[in-house]
Amino acid sequence: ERKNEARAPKQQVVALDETTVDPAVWGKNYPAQYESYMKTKEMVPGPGLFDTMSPETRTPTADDPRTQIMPQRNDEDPRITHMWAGYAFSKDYRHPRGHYYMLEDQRLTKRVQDFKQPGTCLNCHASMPTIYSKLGNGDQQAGFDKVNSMTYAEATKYAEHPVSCIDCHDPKTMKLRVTRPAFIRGIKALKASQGVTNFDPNTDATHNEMRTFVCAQCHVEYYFKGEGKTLTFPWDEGIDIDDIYSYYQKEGFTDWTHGETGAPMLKAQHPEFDIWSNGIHAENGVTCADCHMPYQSQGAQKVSDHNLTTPLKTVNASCMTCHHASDDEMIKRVEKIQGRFVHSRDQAFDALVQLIADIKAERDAHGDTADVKRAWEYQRKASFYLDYVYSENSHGFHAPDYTQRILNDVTDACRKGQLALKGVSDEQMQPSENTLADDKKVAQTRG
Amino acid sequence: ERKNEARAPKQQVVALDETTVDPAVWGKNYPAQYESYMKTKEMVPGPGLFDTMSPETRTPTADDPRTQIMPQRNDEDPRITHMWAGYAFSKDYRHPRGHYYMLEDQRLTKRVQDFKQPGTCLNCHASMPTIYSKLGNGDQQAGFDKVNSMTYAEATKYAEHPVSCIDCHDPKTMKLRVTRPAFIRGIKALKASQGVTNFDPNTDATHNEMRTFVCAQCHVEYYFKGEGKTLTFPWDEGIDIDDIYSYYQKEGFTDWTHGETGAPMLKAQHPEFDIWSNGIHAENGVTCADCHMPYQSQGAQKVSDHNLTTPLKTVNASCMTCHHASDDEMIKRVEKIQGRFVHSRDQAFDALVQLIADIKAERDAHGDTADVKRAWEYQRKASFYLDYVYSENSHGFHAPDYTQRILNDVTDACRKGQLALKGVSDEQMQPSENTLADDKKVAQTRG
Amino acid sequence: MGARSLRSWLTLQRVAAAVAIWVVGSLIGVGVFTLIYGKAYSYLGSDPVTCTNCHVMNKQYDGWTKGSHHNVATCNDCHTPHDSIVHKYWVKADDGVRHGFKFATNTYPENIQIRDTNLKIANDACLYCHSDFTSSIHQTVPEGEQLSCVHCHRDVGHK
Ligand code: HEC
Ligand code: HEC
Ligand code: HEC
Ligand code: HEC
Ligand code: HEC
Ligand code: HEC
Ligand code: HEC
Ligand code: HEC
Ligand code: HEC
Ligand code: HEC
Ligand code: HEC
Ligand code: HEC
Ligand code: HEC
Ligand code: HEC
Ligand SMILES: [Ca+2]
Ligand SMILES: [Ca+2]
Repeated sequence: ERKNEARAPKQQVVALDETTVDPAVWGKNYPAQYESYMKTKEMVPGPGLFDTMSPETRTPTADDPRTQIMPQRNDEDPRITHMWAGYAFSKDYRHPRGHYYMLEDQRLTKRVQDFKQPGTCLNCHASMPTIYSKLGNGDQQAGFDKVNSMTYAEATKYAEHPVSCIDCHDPKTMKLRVTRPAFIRGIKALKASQGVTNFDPNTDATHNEMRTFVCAQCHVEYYFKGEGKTLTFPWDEGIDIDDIYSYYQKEGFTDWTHGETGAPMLKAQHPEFDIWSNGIHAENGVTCADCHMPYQSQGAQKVSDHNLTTPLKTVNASCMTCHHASDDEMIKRVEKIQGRFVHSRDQAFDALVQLIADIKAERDAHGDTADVKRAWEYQRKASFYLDYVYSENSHGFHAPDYTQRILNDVTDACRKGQLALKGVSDEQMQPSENTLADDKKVAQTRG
Repeated sequence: ERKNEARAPKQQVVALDETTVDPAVWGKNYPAQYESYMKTKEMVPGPGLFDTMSPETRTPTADDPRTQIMPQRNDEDPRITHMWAGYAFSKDYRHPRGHYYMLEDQRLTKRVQDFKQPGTCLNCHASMPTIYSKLGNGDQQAGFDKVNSMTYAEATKYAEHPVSCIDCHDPKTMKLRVTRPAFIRGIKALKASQGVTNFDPNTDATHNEMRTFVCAQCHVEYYFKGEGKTLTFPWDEGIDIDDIYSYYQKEGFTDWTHGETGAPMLKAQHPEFDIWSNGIHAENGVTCADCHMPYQSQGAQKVSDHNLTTPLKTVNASCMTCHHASDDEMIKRVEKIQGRFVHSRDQAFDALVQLIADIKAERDAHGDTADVKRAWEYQRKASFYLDYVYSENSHGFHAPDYTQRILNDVTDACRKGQLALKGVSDEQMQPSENTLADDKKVAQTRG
Repeated sequence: MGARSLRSWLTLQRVAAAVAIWVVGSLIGVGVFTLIYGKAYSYLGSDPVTCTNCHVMNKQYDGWTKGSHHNVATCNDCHTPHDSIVHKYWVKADDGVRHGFKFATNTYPENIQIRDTNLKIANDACLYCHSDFTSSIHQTVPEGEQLSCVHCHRDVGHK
């Protein structure tokens, strides 16, 4: 019957299995998907006012053969050097170029060249299933542990390709799958915090969830846990930023010691999934693939666009099946959200930089006084919260009011830190009775 | 048969003209609308977590015959008494009860009983067209000026009804119309700031715009301009809060002098239209009437529900024309937005109260020093911005991320004011180069 | 229906109507009443106009006449199963009696919302006509699950 034809297998030109890591081989069976997948090489700027795709040409050198590279964000915005003082990110941090470059960009960043990094980094920058297999003798989890415990220099030798077909698709059935142990553990913990126990995404997720989960293997906030440097997603208490911060506090985790103030710091990285989870699109089941991999007609077939980039290049296909507006109007709406984000982000960022300057001045004058230590706490929280929305790459679009709410926490914490240094006590800055009462109601609206 | 009723013309039982102010008379022709209009008397609580309809019973007294009344917001949240210290609002401020009570509640509030108010107040609390006619000898504008120049006690004698059919409908054609000179002037100025000159809502507005404009006659931020106490909407530079604040600064307007700090203050009132204008629903042409006056089938007829209240009592009719979710799910979405709003609002509010306490302490100790005067500027701005979203009655729903952005401005200004008192100079708290550069981009996304 | 919506649903008018119908129904039989007064028999036909025997279907009918499928699919092409004649008439009867009863008793919401079972039927219908075009995108979907066409193409039938 016709309904079932839908799943009739494509004719297979080559046989694919768990050892087929080269996307070009998969491309023989799926030329349209392969072709668009290869387009992540092209670095085409998008139309948005806050678009970040602006590659610069450079003369290749012996240790860095790249002829094009994205501008240094530390030059673009020197506030970064203060926020991340003493940490590798303050030396080299750029906008992403595209999936095609993920392995090359990682190998060549100063964060790897000038600093010792663990193999853990590789998990999100290369095609991993075959590496896990090899290193774990067929056991993915064992391979994962092995990668994490190696040095980056060692581990990267095993890598041949950036994220490839095999990372997201089962080679036999083409079904979506997740292949990263860190995600499998993380999502299980997150679902448990929501009352769903023993969740295994590869068997229990809906197909629609998988259209987000394949991306959520990498586009998430993470840290390296313990001696084993195990890649870990901090979702055990939930996926509101307060839950995540509380998790780190209980874990007693610290990424680095701040270079200008001495505070024990946390770094946040690209929490696209985390923030999307708190937005209205997630609430409506709108997935990453819906916007970033819109269907395109290719002759008599529909195919998912595997050129992962800003959806503003494809607004019509990405947005207009659900929204009704002109392309320009749709882009304007995104820009308006992003403009508000940039306004609040800058306000919060200036406050953070001023807090850092104040702590530094106080330390230089009087050493690590009790007030400096109190200010550290404000800095640690403010910096993590700001970083969380700064390192998220949608400029606030994925969850506009949630992102703004986080920025309010940042501004408040920075300024309180400054006041603490002026001798204002924590009691004088405490939340009022009304706030404490409202907090209980607000808690009911979360999750 | 029922199907045909839908198109049947209305039969006119009584003739209506510009003198028919009694809604009961209009109700003879339009019983369904009248019936729902009268329901604003009922004070039914809505289902939302942040619903404010909680009338209390009271024993009527000689000068106040009300048997039911909404709780005092000053008791609910004592922070109000600091925010508005020295102003009538700090003596009596309640949640709205409903249109049925607008005239009675105004006459009986302590803000009128214990303070001298101008006739201007009446413009939004009574059916006005016949009053304007009478006082202006047929000239609405002249009548309006007259009302403004009277005392409230005088003016209110002319009032017979709360807002009535004639305020929004042309009695001959039933077409929507606006009847308030303040709105007609205000919207003309606003449109001019957007490049549309000589706009007259009664002839140039689309029908869809009118579905918002009838409400925007009253649900807006206003002030009493000049000696004539002319009711004025501050929209000449635009309807972003920064435009409005800039307007007041140029105007040099001040509502009152703060009782605890001596700062020159501005009061903001119910800017529902103003904030809605900055939200995604406005961008999509979704009007006040769409949500607050949903169509209700009466047999085969569609009738606009004239029971103006929270749309959460009618989620299916109010929202599901456009959205697809269960009633409960839809209410949860609203609550989530409101929860985030309450969180940031409380954070900002606590900061404001602490700023006020600091200024007061400083003054008590040293008088109106230069730092106190600098702190006043922060207080004036922060208080107006907070009031603007606090006095707006949707708890952030009408424009979630815009409202949050305003709150970031509040938190920043309060804390800066506190720092100023500690001797931190304005230069040390200035926006960075990056912020100034970004501001230019952000400006492009506005309006 | 949650407790919240139940509260707003239970207006005096509706309760009165429901009670009245219950009385009438117990005398002459709800089924027959519904079928005749509510014109539920309309469900058995296939002409879209018969659906508008109930004015509550007008909005969808209007949408359909403006929609992209006006010339290629009638109501029943999307709202009744294509797999077997028995299933088809079972669904028609089920919907017919249910909707007829609700129509007659005025107990349907202002904005009608399709039930999950009927949404599934509509989605099957999409695939009935378009499975060739969508076979490629379907290969990644696990057995027993279906891509929800309506997730993106909500408007095809009615706008
Ligand atoms: C294996 C890890 C991994 C997975 C899985 C992954 N990404 Fe990425 N993604 C990256 C890395 C690493 C980069 C940065 C590459 C660079 O610029 O060097 C990136 C960059 C991007 C960019 C920025 C490109 C640009 O034009 O600026 C987008 C958009 C993106 N990914 C979307 C997605 C989406 C959507 C999915 C899921 C369908 C996904 N990614 C899955 C790791 C991953
Ligand atoms: C959990 C997944 C994950 C891990 C682990 C990870 N990355 Fe990435 N990385 C990404 C994603 C996603 C992007 C693209 C988004 C972005 O640029 O923010 C990215 C972007 C990058 C980029 C390009 C943009 C930039 O920052 O200059 C570099 C370089 C990079 N990562 C290096 C590293 C290094 C070094 C490590 C280990 C210390 C690492 N990554 C660990 C996911 C990961
Ligand atoms: C409703 C549509 C939508 C959904 C769903 C969505 N995104 Fe986005 N995403 C956008 C838009 C719009 C931007 C902003 C693009 C711009 O500024 O040019 C963006 C930006 C990004 C960027 C930065 C791209 C760049 O230009 O550097 C990344 C990475 C990204 N999204 C990943 C994801 C991931 C991962 C998910 C799922 C967890 C996701 N997105 C879900 C619409 C969406
Ligand atoms: C980062 C994750 C990711 C990678 C890498 C990836 N895909 Fe996909 N692919 C997807 C998603 C998501 C879909 C949509 C699947 C769905 O909804 O069922 C998809 C769909 C497909 C489909 C089904 C038809 C279609 O276009 O929707 C084919 C075939 C396919 N991919 C082939 C490939 C090939 C070949 C490669 C490598 C060149 C590849 N994919 C790499 C995520 C990925
Ligand atoms: C599969 C459906 C779908 C797709 C695709 C989609 N959206 Fe949405 N979008 C929604 C839904 C659902 C909402 C929530 C409001 C509603 O119920 O209509 C929404 C809300 C919005 C809002 C208002 C909420 C907010 O956060 O301010 C904006 C703006 C928006 N979308 C932009 C976009 C853009 C830009 C794209 C494409 C890059 C896009 N959407 C793609 C379904 C979608
Ligand atoms: C003539 C002025 C005026 C006009 C026009 C007006 N309102 Fe009001 N509205 C008021 C006043 C005054 C109150 C407070 C009455 C009270 O509680 O005493 C109020 C209260 C309300 C409330 C709160 C009721 C509750 O249940 O809490 C809502 C909702 C409302 N109005 C919506 C609207 C909408 C929608 C429109 C346009 C269709 C509109 N109003 C037009 C003056 C007006
Ligand atoms: C521009 C229109 C407008 C003007 C002028 C106006 N009001 Fe109102 N008033 C409203 C609206 C709208 C509401 C309902 C919304 C709310 O309560 O915030 C309201 C609510 C009220 C309420 C009930 C809630 C409360 O605040 O306790 C009182 C009392 C009141 N106004 C008194 C006055 C007085 C006194 C004046 C003059 C000093 C005045 N109003 C001027 C529009 C106006
Ligand atoms: C605060 C403004 C306001 C007041 C007061 C008001 N109406 Fe309306 N009325 C509206 C709006 C808005 C509509 C929707 C009109 C449209 O979209 O064409 C409407 C529609 C109507 C319609 C057209 C049919 C319908 O239901 O949509 C009638 C008849 C009507 N009103 C009668 C009355 C009567 C009688 C009164 C007094 C008892 C009254 N109105 C008071 C704003 C108001
Ligand atoms: C998209 C739907 C929508 C639109 C459009 C809309 N509102 Fe609202 N409004 C709401 C919701 C939802 C609430 C919150 C109700 C609650 O918390 O119970 C609300 C709350 C209010 C309140 C407070 C009601 C109360 O319970 O005290 C007033 C007054 C109001 N709106 C007036 C307006 C005016 C005037 C406009 C047009 C300028 C407007 N609204 C446009 C949905 C809407
Ligand atoms: C006449 C159409 C219409 C009505 C009625 C309507 N909405 Fe919307 N709503 C929209 C549109 C359009 C968007 C923007 C996203 C999009 O394009 O779908 C939106 C967006 C939203 C969003 C996401 C944006 C945000 O601000 O976070 C929420 C939540 C929402 N609506 C709730 C409601 C509620 C609650 C009601 C009823 C009280 C309602 N809407 C009534 C059309 C409508
Ligand atoms: C007897 C009057 C009547 C006729 C004739 C009628 N409908 Fe309906 N229909 C209704 C009512 C009443 C509802 C709302 C039921 C509810 O909300 O529970 C409804 C709801 C629906 C729904 C959505 C609700 C669900 O159960 O999924 C669909 C789909 C539908 N009708 C299709 C049709 C089609 C197709 C026809 C013609 C073959 C038709 N209707 C003829 C009265 C009718
Ligand atoms: C091309 C397919 C198609 C045709 C033809 C079609 N419908 Fe639908 N119908 C749908 C889909 C899909 C939905 C679900 C829409 C949604 O969820 O928003 C739906 C929903 C409905 C609903 C429920 C209202 C809702 O928004 O959930 C009714 C009633 C209905 N249809 C009646 C009809 C009638 C009557 C006709 C013929 C005049 C018709 N349909 C023709 C696809 C179709
Ligand atoms: C009775 C057969 C039939 C059914 C059932 C049907 N379609 Fe179609 N559909 C067609 C035909 C024929 C066309 C005409 C265009 C073509 O294929 O060239 C079409 C066109 C389309 C188009 C392109 C036009 C547009 O609106 O953008 C889309 C999308 C579509 N169908 C989706 C659907 C969806 C989704 C459903 C189920 C809700 C559905 N169809 C049900 C036969 C059908
Ligand atoms: C995630 C969103 C999404 C889903 C789910 C989806 N589609 Fe589409 N569909 C699209 C987009 C986007 C296009 C336009 C592609 C293009 O031509 O660029 C499209 C195009 C089509 C067309 C061709 C329109 C034309 O141009 O003639 C048909 C037919 C169609 N889809 C049917 C379906 C059916 C049947 C399903 C369910 C199996 C489905 N779609 C599921 C997004 C979606
Ligand atoms: Ca981290
Ligand atoms: Ca004011």
